[in-house]
Amino acid sequence: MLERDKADYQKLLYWMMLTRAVDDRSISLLKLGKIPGTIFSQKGHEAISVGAACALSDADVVAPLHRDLGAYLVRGMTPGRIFSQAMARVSSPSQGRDVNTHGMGDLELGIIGYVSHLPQSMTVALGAAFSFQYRKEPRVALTFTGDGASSEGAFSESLNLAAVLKLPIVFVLEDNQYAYSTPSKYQYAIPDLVSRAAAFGLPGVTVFGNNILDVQNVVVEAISRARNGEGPTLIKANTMRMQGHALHDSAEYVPTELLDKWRKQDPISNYKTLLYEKQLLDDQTERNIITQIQQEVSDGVLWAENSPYPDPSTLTDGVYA
Amino acid sequence: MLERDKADYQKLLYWMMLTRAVDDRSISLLKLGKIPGTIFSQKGHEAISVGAACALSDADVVAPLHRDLGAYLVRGMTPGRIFSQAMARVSSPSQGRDVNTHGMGDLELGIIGYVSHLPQSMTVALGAAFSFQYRKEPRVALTFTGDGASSEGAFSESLNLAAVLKLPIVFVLEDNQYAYSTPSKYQYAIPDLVSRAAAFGLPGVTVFGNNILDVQNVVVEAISRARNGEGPTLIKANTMRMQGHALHDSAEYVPTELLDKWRKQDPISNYKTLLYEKQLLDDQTERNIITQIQQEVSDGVLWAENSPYPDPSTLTDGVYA
Amino acid sequence: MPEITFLEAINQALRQEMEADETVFILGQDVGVLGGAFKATEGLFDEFGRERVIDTPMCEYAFSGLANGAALMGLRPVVEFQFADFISTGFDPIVQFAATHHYRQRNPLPIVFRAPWGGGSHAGPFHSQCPESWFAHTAGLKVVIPSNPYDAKGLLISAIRDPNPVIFFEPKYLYRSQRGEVPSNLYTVQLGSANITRTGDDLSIITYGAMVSEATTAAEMLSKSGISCEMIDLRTISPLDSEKILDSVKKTGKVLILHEARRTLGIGAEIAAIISENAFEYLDAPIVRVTAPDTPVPYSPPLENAYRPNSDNVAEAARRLYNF
Amino acid sequence: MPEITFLEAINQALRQEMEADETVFILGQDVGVLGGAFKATEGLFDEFGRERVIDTPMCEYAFSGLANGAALMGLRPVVEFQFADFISTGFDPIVQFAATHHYRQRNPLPIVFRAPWGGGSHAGPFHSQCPESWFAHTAGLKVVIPSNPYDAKGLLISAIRDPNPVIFFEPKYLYRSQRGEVPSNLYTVQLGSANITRTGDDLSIITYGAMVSEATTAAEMLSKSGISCEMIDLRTISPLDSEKILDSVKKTGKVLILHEARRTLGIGAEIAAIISENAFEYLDAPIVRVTAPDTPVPYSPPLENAYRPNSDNVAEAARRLYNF
Ligand SMILES: Cc1ncc(C[n+]2csc(CCOP(=O)(O)OP(=O)(O)O)c2C)c(N)n1
Ligand SMILES: Cc1ncc(C[n+]2csc(CCOP(=O)(O)OP(=O)(O)O)c2C)c(N)n1
Ligand SMILES: [Mg+2]
Ligand SMILES: [Mg+2]
Repeated sequence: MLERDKADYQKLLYWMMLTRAVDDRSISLLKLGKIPGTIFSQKGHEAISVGAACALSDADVVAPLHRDLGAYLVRGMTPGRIFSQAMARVSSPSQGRDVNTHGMGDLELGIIGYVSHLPQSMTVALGAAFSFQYRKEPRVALTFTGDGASSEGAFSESLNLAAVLKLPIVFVLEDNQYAYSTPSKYQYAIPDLVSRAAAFGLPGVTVFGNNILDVQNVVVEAISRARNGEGPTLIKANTMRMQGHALHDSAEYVPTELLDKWRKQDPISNYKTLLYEKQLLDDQTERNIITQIQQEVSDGVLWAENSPYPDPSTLTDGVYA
Repeated sequence: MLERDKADYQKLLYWMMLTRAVDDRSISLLKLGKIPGTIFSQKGHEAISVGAACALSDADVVAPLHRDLGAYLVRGMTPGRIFSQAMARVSSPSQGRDVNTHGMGDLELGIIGYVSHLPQSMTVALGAAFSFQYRKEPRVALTFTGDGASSEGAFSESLNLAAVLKLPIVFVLEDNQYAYSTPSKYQYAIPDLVSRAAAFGLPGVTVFGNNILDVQNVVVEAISRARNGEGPTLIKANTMRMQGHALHDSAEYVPTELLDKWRKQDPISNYKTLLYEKQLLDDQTERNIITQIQQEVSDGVLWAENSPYPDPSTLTDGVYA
Repeated sequence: MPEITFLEAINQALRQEMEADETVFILGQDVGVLGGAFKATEGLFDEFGRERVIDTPMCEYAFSGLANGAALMGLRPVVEFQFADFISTGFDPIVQFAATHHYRQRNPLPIVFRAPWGGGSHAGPFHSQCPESWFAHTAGLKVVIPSNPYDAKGLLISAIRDPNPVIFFEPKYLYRSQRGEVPSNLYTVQLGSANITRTGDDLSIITYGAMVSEATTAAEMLSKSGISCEMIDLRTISPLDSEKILDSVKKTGKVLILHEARRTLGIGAEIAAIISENAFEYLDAPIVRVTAPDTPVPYSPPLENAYRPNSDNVAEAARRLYNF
Repeated sequence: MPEITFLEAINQALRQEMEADETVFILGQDVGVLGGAFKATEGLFDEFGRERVIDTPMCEYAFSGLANGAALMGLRPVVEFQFADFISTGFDPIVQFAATHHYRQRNPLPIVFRAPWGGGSHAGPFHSQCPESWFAHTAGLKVVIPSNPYDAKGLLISAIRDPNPVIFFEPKYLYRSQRGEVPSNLYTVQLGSANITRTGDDLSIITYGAMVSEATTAAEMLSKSGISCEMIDLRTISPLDSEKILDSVKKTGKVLILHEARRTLGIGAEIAAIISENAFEYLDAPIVRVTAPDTPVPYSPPLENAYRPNSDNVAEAARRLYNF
């Protein structure tokens, strides 16, 4: 089991709060008309993306999805680069070519960018894991998927291929009960998606996705299995998407009672309470974290806003390597 | 449970023997150079395709695959039409346009032809089942798939969609231990494919695929569930492909001991022995069956050989309806 | 006649055909309660219920295949892909089964695969694609892309009634930005028939989809400089209305083809080939293609604006062509 | 130089590149113990073991995606589709990820997706396809189709070494029917460069793959009637070698394009468009396309023989063109 000191506990809080702050600021930027595209809501998912990413070692690789802002941050992508991606600037990871978290990869940070077609990241992560096995490197690939994407053929093919090749990979399924407007009962006909794991020959673990300590614990364990050559794991993290699918979606199809219930389970405020209870956090430290985050976010926005748009003359550059 | 009289028992034997006779004659025709393409070996699969097809009612629909020659015959496709398809004649179900069992559909017989891309027939059969449900007709769709095709995304998507929509459909998975040259252990990492059913929310049943009575029994049961609105079933029928993948494949990758073991389990000769034991068959009846089959096969070959090739001037006809 | 948006025209076609023919049903992701990502199916769930407006799981392969089977049994499925970009996930059932079935088996296969299509809204490489060439190259499919509300409704009704699989792409850029007069009753616009939206003598502009309005703007600008353009709105991309194309070329002798899709093997390539095979002697100048370049669709506005042809590009190219 | 078959040339390229570069590995269905459905990978499993020659489960989507990830991490996957027809099942990872990755993310993505391709062996609609247009229309992919053993080996080696995803189609009709001299060492044939296999003055025949030998036969027949053909074997379909194409057209003024793929939006369409845009003034006659018709590939020999162009069709069309 993972040992954590006070700083570790606080770091997890810091990353989740940073994730939310970047998300909140992105929403404001969108409303101010500074983001030409849209952005995906992150609220409810912070403990999963941060907890899982914090379980990785530097040499490992992650392929995050559209609810995994936290994973980008933990791996070292700065808020400035994230804002500049949304704001379509040339300084962004895709040089303004890809939208929001899509194509927000940076191999130097061990981040593989995704394409929209869900859950194609699973297959790409398979390949990263394969390359580690091929070269006999003790590295692991981790990727995410959603409850909805579990109905796609690519999901099943990926579990199967990972199990057959015994690849060092961890799949984190973020079960937020909806795929856009489609609730689980119209997506699948089983009580619990985690049973898919056994049907393809890999262990399946369920975790409460709003508890970052639990998330990190199970991911650490799965990673150590993978690193020891014991193959892939599917982790299902239960949560609830607390806003619309993307920012344009008012999500009237979600019953208010459901949201009310989950609002009490906020991954950040609950964790903060826990830290106070266990005396792992005090007012001053919290204020420091908040100040630091505010600074980072403002610096990031400034940096992004000062970054130029791509030059139209570069339009056709780089189609081929 | 299904009640059978003597004639029923004999009919099953007849269909299996006819299947083998058509297969054997096709092999000769191929060797004689009378078939421009190739054909898929059927040996070992007769009890599955015949047993399953005999469980259907006339109004039901079947989407057979490349090992399901028996199902075509049971549904009323004549040996002549089957030979003429292999021999690329205009009198064939595809008018000479499709090869061997591919595209050998005939909706009047309730047969949907397949395309090569495995296991796409599962998705097409979903649609037939959907139409029955839509129109509230008490009809059922049945289709086949292979152990290898179970790794394709289309397999999982189909099980899931069938379960979610609770469609009146039966999937028969013919587990013949190989997908072309690839044995099960490189195809999947679980002890038994039937467990996939539960992972998508439908019942899974295993049956010994070389025992036609068992096959028919489980399929009858699954069909009656489907007809009663209780949804889909996955049936896994265990068998062994007794020849190469197709006729050009010498299948040296299959251990001889495995074949020797399964040779003792021949679905036809074992069934025949059983009928003799239970006095449901006598020498004279068997001779009559053989004679009848020989006649049908010879007539069929003759009919096919006398049928013209398609006229090249028709090449572009019928691209659109 | 009432003025409605492009989106309302689509919605009306679906509703009225479903009322008129109970074999018509809709399936796709979020088409039910949500009414689709763009609200094209809004209200249909309430009117026709879950039996006829089906929110599928995420499985483009299986639900496209389901449509194949349902059509074989006499239903008329209308499949929605959430974006045209996701049609590649359901590619196999369309290009392998649907496209080839009638040729091999002679059963009609009436299906519409529809999707919001094209760029201009800064939605990035995976929500802006124009994949019509993949399907136009695949024998056995019809491909339709309307340019205005009237055609959208009439063509969609024709597509639903057609006995063949039809790929029906809707320029989402026009969904709410374009209004037009649309009869409130059921009517059809014939598939396979291009529309001469403007007659002229100096050159022919051949285009479709959202580019029709760019071309119209350009033609108006050009007419002020005394350049008279004939304009062809293809409406059906496959099969192409070669007759109208060739007639126009024979009249004007100069051709400009305009599309939002990538250049290489875009529809313009086939049109250029047809013309240079069949109207060679009538050509007075090189055939000009104004298209997007051979890149993915970039997100950033300055890039996407440079990527996507506009009326200025058209006017400029047309002037050069006129002066050739 | 030793004479070997087309198939042996492929096999040699794979073996020698795997010996030279340990990041190269092979994956696909039945590529291991069986050595592939056509034996292109024969012996490689014995030499390199299961680590580098991987029999995958049946999952074109996942194994193509795996190749994407492995290439990102610096390996050089060579993916085999059992037939080119099955590349549509792995379509998404190729056209959405592989094709766009460098444009969006600037990492090299060295992958070869190879497959036995084309017709002529009465294998029916699903084992005879020529799907190159789907990929040539998709920006970011290279598409290569060799016509002879020498090029096959040299182009495959170049494809493996290229930092981009390459679709590599092998005319299976030639696998055993065509022999040629092939150096036993490692050598490359440059991607993107067409081959003028015959110089001539009267007309240009532009083709690729198995049709090159039909064109050669035709050119020989024609030369006996005093018609001198220039012949271009494209070798790389995307990006096209426009320069060599245009140079030849400028010389001869008459163009015949020949391919085994369907007509509409086949590669011939793009070539015709490029020529009619860029060498219009040099053309002395309509551009002629000799291609398969817009149908699935039929099985029956009389149909398939009518479907697939041959030297007689070429010669006849060339004569008409010559006499224009
Ligand atoms: C193949 C494919 N089809 C459709 C979409 C459009 N789409 C984007 S996100 C989404 C819902 C995803 O649901 P889920 O996997 O549960 O993830 P969540 O958004 O809930 O985190 C859909 C349908 C897509 N991205 N990919
Ligand atoms: C999508 C797809 N990929 C590859 C093939 C080529 N192929 C034809 S049959 C076959 C093996 C099928 O194995 P299985 O499903 O076990 O059925 P079996 O042939 O053993 O009855 C393969 C790989 C195919 N038909 N479809
Ligand atoms: Mg979800
Ligand atoms: Mg098998």
